[in-house]
Amino acid sequence: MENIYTAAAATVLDITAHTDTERSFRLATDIQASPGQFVMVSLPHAGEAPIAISEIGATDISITVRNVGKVTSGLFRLRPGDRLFVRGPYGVGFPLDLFEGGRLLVIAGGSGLAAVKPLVEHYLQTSRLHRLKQLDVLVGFRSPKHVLFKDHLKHWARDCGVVVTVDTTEDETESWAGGIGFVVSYIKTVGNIGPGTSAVLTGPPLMMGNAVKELVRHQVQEDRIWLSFERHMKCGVGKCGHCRIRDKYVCVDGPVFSYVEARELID
Amino acid sequence: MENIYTAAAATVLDITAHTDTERSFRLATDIQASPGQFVMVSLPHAGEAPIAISEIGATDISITVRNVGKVTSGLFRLRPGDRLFVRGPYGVGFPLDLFEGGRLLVIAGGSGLAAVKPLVEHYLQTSRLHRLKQLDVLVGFRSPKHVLFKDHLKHWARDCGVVVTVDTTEDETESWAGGIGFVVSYIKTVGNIGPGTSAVLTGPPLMMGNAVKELVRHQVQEDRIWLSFERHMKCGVGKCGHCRIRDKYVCVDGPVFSYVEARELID
Amino acid sequence: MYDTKAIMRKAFRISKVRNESAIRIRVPGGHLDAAHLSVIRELAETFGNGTVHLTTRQGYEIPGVKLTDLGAISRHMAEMIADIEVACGVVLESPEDGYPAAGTRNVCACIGNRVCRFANFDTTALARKIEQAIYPNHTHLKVAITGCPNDCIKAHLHDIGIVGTVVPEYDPSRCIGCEACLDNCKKKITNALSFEDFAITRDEDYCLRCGECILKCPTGAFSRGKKLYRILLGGRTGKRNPRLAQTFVENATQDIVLGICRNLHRFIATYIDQSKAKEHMGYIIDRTGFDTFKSFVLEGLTLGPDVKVVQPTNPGYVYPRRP
Amino acid sequence: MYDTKAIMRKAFRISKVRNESAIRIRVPGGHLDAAHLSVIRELAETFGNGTVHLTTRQGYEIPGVKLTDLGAISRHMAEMIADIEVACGVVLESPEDGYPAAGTRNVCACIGNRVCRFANFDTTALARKIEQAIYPNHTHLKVAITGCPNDCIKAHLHDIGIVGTVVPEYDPSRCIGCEACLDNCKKKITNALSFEDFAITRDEDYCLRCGECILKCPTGAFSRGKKLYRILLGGRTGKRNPRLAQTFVENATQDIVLGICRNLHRFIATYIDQSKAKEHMGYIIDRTGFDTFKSFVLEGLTLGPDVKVVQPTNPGYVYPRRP
Amino acid sequence: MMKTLRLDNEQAENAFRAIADDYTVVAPKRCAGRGRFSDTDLTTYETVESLGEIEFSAKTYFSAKSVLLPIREVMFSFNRGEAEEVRTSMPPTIVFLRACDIHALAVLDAMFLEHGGREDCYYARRRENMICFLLECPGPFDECFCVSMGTSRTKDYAVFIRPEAEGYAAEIMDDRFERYFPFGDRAHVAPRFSEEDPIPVALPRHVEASLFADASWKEYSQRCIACGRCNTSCPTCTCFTVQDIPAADDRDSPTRQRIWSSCQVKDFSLLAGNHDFRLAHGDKMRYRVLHKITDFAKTFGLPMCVGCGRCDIVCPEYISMRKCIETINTICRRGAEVG
Amino acid sequence: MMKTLRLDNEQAENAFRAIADDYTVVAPKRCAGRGRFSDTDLTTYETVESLGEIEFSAKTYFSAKSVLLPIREVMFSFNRGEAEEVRTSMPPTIVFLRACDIHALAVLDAMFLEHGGREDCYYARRRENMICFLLECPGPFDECFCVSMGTSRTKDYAVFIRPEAEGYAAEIMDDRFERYFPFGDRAHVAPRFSEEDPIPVALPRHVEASLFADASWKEYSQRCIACGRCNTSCPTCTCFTVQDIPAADDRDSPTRQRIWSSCQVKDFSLLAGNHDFRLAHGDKMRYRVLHKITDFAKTFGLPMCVGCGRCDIVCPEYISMRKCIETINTICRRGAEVG
Repeated sequence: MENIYTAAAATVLDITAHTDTERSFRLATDIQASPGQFVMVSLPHAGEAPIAISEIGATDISITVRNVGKVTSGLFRLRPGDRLFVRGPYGVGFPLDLFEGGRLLVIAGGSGLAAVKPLVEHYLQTSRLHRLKQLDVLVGFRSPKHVLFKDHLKHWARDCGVVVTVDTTEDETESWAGGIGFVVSYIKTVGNIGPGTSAVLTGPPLMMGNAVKELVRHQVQEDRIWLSFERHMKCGVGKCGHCRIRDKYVCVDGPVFSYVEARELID
Repeated sequence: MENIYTAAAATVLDITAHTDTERSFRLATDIQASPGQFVMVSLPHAGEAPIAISEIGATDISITVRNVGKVTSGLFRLRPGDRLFVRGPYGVGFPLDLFEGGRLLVIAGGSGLAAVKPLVEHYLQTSRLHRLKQLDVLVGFRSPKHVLFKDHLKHWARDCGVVVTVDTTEDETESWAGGIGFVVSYIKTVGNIGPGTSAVLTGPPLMMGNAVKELVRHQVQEDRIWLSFERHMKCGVGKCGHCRIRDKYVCVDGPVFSYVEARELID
Repeated sequence: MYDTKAIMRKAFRISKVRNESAIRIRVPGGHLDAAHLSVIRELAETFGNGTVHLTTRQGYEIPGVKLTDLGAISRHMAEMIADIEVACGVVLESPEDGYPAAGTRNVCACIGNRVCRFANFDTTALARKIEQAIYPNHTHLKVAITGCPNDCIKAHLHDIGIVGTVVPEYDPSRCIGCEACLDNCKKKITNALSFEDFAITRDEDYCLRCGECILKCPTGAFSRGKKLYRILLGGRTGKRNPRLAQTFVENATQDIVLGICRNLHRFIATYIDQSKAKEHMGYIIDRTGFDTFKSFVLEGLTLGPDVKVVQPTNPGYVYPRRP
Repeated sequence: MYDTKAIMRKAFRISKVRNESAIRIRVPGGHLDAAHLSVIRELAETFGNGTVHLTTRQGYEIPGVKLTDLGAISRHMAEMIADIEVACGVVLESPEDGYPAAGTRNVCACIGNRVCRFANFDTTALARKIEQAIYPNHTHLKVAITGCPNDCIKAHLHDIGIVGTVVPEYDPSRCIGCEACLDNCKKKITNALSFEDFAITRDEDYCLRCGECILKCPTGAFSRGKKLYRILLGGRTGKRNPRLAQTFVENATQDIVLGICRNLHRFIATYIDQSKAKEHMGYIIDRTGFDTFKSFVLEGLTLGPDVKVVQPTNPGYVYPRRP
Repeated sequence: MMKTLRLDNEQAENAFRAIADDYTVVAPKRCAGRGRFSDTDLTTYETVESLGEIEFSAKTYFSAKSVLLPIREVMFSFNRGEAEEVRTSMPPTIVFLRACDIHALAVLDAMFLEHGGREDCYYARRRENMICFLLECPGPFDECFCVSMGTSRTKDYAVFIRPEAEGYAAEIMDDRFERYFPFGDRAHVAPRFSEEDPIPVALPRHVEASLFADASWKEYSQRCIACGRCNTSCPTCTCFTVQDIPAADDRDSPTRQRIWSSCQVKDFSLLAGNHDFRLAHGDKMRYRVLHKITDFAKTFGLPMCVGCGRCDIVCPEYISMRKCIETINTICRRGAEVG
Repeated sequence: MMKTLRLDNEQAENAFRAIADDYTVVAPKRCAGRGRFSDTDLTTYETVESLGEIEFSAKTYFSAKSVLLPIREVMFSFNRGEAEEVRTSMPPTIVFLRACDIHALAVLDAMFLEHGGREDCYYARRRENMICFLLECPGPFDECFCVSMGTSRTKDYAVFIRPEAEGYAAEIMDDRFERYFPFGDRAHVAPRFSEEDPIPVALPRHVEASLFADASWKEYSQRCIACGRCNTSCPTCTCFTVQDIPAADDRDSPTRQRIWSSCQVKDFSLLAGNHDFRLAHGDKMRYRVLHKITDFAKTFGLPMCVGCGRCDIVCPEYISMRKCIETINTICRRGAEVG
């Protein structure tokens, strides 16, 4: 009988430190994921946690984590060449078909950027650049020193709209050239938002809520707004019950939900 | 109205120390006492106490006291020439008439000797020597160093029988020539005791009790045995109630009682 | 099915037996008209298991009643509750709903001077006045009253303990110097009396005002002066840190006693840790500090010159806590 | 006219009111068949002033009875006394003469596990067994029983306090790691529990065996093991030197509890200061020393390996005595 | 000539006020809160200013003897080496007494005016100034045995006043007091005396020696606490002690005071050298009781005890004089049979 | 073919013993002293060896779900860097269940065998080896609402055994068990099922958004203590958490265990970074209750709650599932009217 809980070992290929508490790990694995999916990552002793895939390679994936829990702090002790356990991919990713030929707005807050990064990179592949009418990425961070994927953002800006804002520049020694203020307030600065626009949101619930309101005000259809949920998960396969919201399980029914579904997921 | 409680001042003429705690005080006074009577002696602040008269002079009396209470310790601070207050004489003394022409045995224990001393001295006066057929004095003390009136006893022995005994000679440096043992056991050593004998007893109740038994065994008549009582007194004149034993007041009905009376005075 | 907190607020218990409760009856000062015993028996036999428990706080507990019967029980008890509480001056809006609160526990009192020869005052009467001062109220508070410093009621383990004392008045012209007062005080109390120049001197610094010198005197040379009260503060049992109450106010009048009792709830309500189901007053004082407590509860009271206010040290012990 | 000491030995009071007494009724453990309430009411209304007092020791006191009626009262009470005492196993030679002794005071007990969810045993049943062990006896002795370390009965101010404890048995295979037990122990008790490798460890050195972990556990991973008793010694109130009882024996079985209770009187009778009307046991122990007490009361008892005997320090305070 | 009359309240109070102008009046009074126990009253002798203050119906806790024999009395002072008598004078004083208490005066008189053949001047001076008014007993009190003691009736009073449903009745025996009663209707007024004791008492005719060693006294030793209340409340106990007390202003001139003593309390029988030969409480009791019922009578021809019952009332241990006499009778009867 | 019969006690015990030789038998048992409160018993599922051990008349405090889903279960171990499944096997096991509890199995099956499209192998292996014997209900218990939930009747059992005044009655549905019952008289035996709930319950047809903000949950926050007993006693609660636990003998090779979780106790809804978005007890309750009565059904087509009433019985705060459903109905009705 298949055991849906056991995981396969994977080697850490390299590690990128974004900030003091945020790192990306590239893992050698044959997992074939689509943007928006996640994997369950295990470290013996530390346990297992769901982690968004932040980069999809042919024979590898990257995961990006903040050092906030038992598993992630275990990950932070790893060095390239070390092994961990991974299973997946899990969840339903972004509805790429739906976005095709349209205008896509990606709004991410903080580390939520990791979850949408494969989506952006999916469309920024030269072969796919034509598939969208327009792509804009709005990312907000707490302050300049919290900014993730700086090089990627710079790189993306050559092929799509990229707005990077910070809530505040106080207590920062670095000079800051981007926007200042909540990312939602920058939505109106991006042109061409309207009924045909698809939007992908990820980040803190409050930010997502405000972004939805702003998008609706710009007449974005509710069924074209997509949100990526973060939840506690113990299995990733719809058994442990932790990620349930009403009749939906984030692990198997999400983590990406259209706003039409999401608005029913009151918790 | 006569005040029976106020006392007259009297000057201390001289003081004789018998032992560490026993002294005689000779007081200038016109009190005319008969053997066996007592006086009430006052010292302002210290108070008043009944004290047996130990010597009767023409213009003086002596009192002999043990330093055991507030008044007596006050007396011990006096020097010749100091004044105290005295009233009396009180009480009924020895029945001299009854003794006349007979044989008299005086038995005294310790400081009880003071109370019978005037009686002995009454009969040892040259003029009265003939009034008794025989006089014997038996005195018991605790130990040689407790012996009182040593010189007097030596002096008396010239004219009457004198037996001085001590309970013990232990812890004594002085050599002891007298008897050893309880005074009662010496009664049998004195001859001529029988139905015609009068006896006078003074001292601790236990001693007196034993002496009475011994005398009765020698066929001394109960109405010829006389006991001198010691009692707490606050007035000396039959008012304060302290010295009452049944229907008798030691102060006015005693302190000398015949054994016929005394045996009813159970307390 | 049932709101346990609401049930407990009405002085019923949540029993270990499922769907059962126990009736609790307040008996301020532990003193009761015997006629109520019939009601209590009837309650026990109609609704309970036929037994009654005399509680640790001089009330009744009638076990084995059904939770479904609580409404009927409240109606059944209404007259008795009203009789007992209204006699204390407590205002009850609807006795047929049972007790309006259970936070302030039954005011305990020894039998006091209605019977006991040592008691310095009518403890029952004061218990009833204090009942009026502190009840009904939901905050947890335990008050006990004892007629003399012997403390038969164990005021020393209460939040507030009222100890009855009396100022002995001495008339030397009636003293016969028997020293019965002194001997007793020396043997049993604090040796506060001395005898000089044939008169007794009482040392105020040591005298506990227990009044035993008055009881011992065969001539009435010692007689009863003012009734004063020692207010003990901060006693408690409990798992972690049992500790003894200690003098908070010495020589208080009954007005001061009642004034302080009235002020207690405002203090508790202001400073209690709301996160806890019930926080005992002693712990609140530990947190706020004695001075805050003092200024709160003495507010509006006029203390005479003899009244002494002191900070208790509350000796006790702690069952050690794993670090 | 009346022999006051004989009257008091029969558990009647000498009232402050001349020629009056008060009836005292023992209620071991404070638990009573409600039917007796009618007898008590009748006594109060026939012989007393129509009121009853619930005493500081969970008995009854019926004030205002005439000393001349004591004989009639004893006869009137005979059946009730026999019902209550004989049920405890007490041998009464002639109940119609009233109580045969009053020295050992009524054995107090909280309501215990018949109702209370915190109680670790049936306090009423133990109270009745202890009543049999120590009554009738003329020596003064106060014993209290409390179902759990919360000590609602104030065992901490008794000569002997029996505190019910339970050994929590932990089955890790039933533990869901909710830490309800641990959180409660940390917040309210001694933090004796820790959580490592997804299982609870209980530190025996700190655990008070109050049993609250058992109550908190939603799966029964903690369940009730042996019932053991903590015996507190040497508490008292009183004018001069109130002090708290403290652990004397930890982890006693009920046999040990009863054995010690049976031995107490022999100790008291051997060492009491006969010159005193009543000397409290605490003072006797102060005089004889703890070791003498210990060897006396533990005589003939077999203590298991878990039983710990310790010398209490009895913290308290002293009202200063004039030198 | 004897005068009897009835007065209304106002008349009676007026008469009383006129008397109180000329005399100090001492009478039973209920003093609120003065009882030993909390919230109890004490009925005792106090100076009164109006009839209404007098408690006619209750027996006093203490007797009136302190009028004649104050608890403390300065006898004289030592003034620079001389004893100077302090002459305190008692104004003419009326004391309201029951028959038994009037009989008690004879005991005091015997002791202070006769015994030892000399008068006690302090007592004598007060006694001369004392006048008895009779209080009628509302029937015997529970503890009374005056009929047995022959003290239930008396004619030895100046005035008798009885409160009635309306007003008062009075009988003036002493002519000196007639002038205070110029009004009122003549009517038959005579005091009613107790005719029968609740529990009659017979005194022992002869005290056997066996009595002294009887076990009863050991029993009493267990009961009696030697508090002395039986003495301090007794109308015929007279023992006193004497003490020098420094004058407040001049410590060199102490006064000598006498102070009530009690044969029940400690040190009464203490001899010089701190030996107390009567320590057992039962022995102290026996000493007191025999004095009251036989010893005193042998000397003075009348029993000392007047049967007022106060010692029963005040005894905190409920020891009864009557029971004790009964016990003595039993022992003596037994002793007589055996002997 | 179905066989029905009556057995005397000895026959029944013999049959049972023969079954117990071949199967593990788990049934309700009254465990003396095992209750949470002192001197109380716990009726719960235990392995039994004889029919006499079975408590037929009381409802169990915990459900039988731990047979299929142990409270703690080792899933696999990390052995030198490889995850190795731990293959625990459950022997063929008979469980005595009431109708509602048999219906509860459908809920567990839906979750563990269907949801997410993949089977839980641990559950599946046990489920295959489990056989249901039916317990008849002695009429509805106070807290039951199985009739309302449609779970009061079942045919999904192998054997039904009912204790009778004398002996037992049995109905053998599964031919495999006929051989254990070679004796007994054929008689009509059929389980009686509850026909009516003490308090019938109707589930809400539609949950209004207004429900979520309703003040009722604040009230429940004051009452519910979030102890989780409603979860741990529930026959259909399945949430679990996963934890690595060091092996006692080799700390380098931890095992991964799963352990029952409860949506009521702390940390259930804790996100990475220590943010818990569902702290109020009332909110936790709403999360649980809506799952039981509507959310689960939306996914699986049958309500999760089987109306066994255990959550009512075990709640120390006497919070009632039925009352809560009624409250939800009221709010939704009100919401529907307004909306």
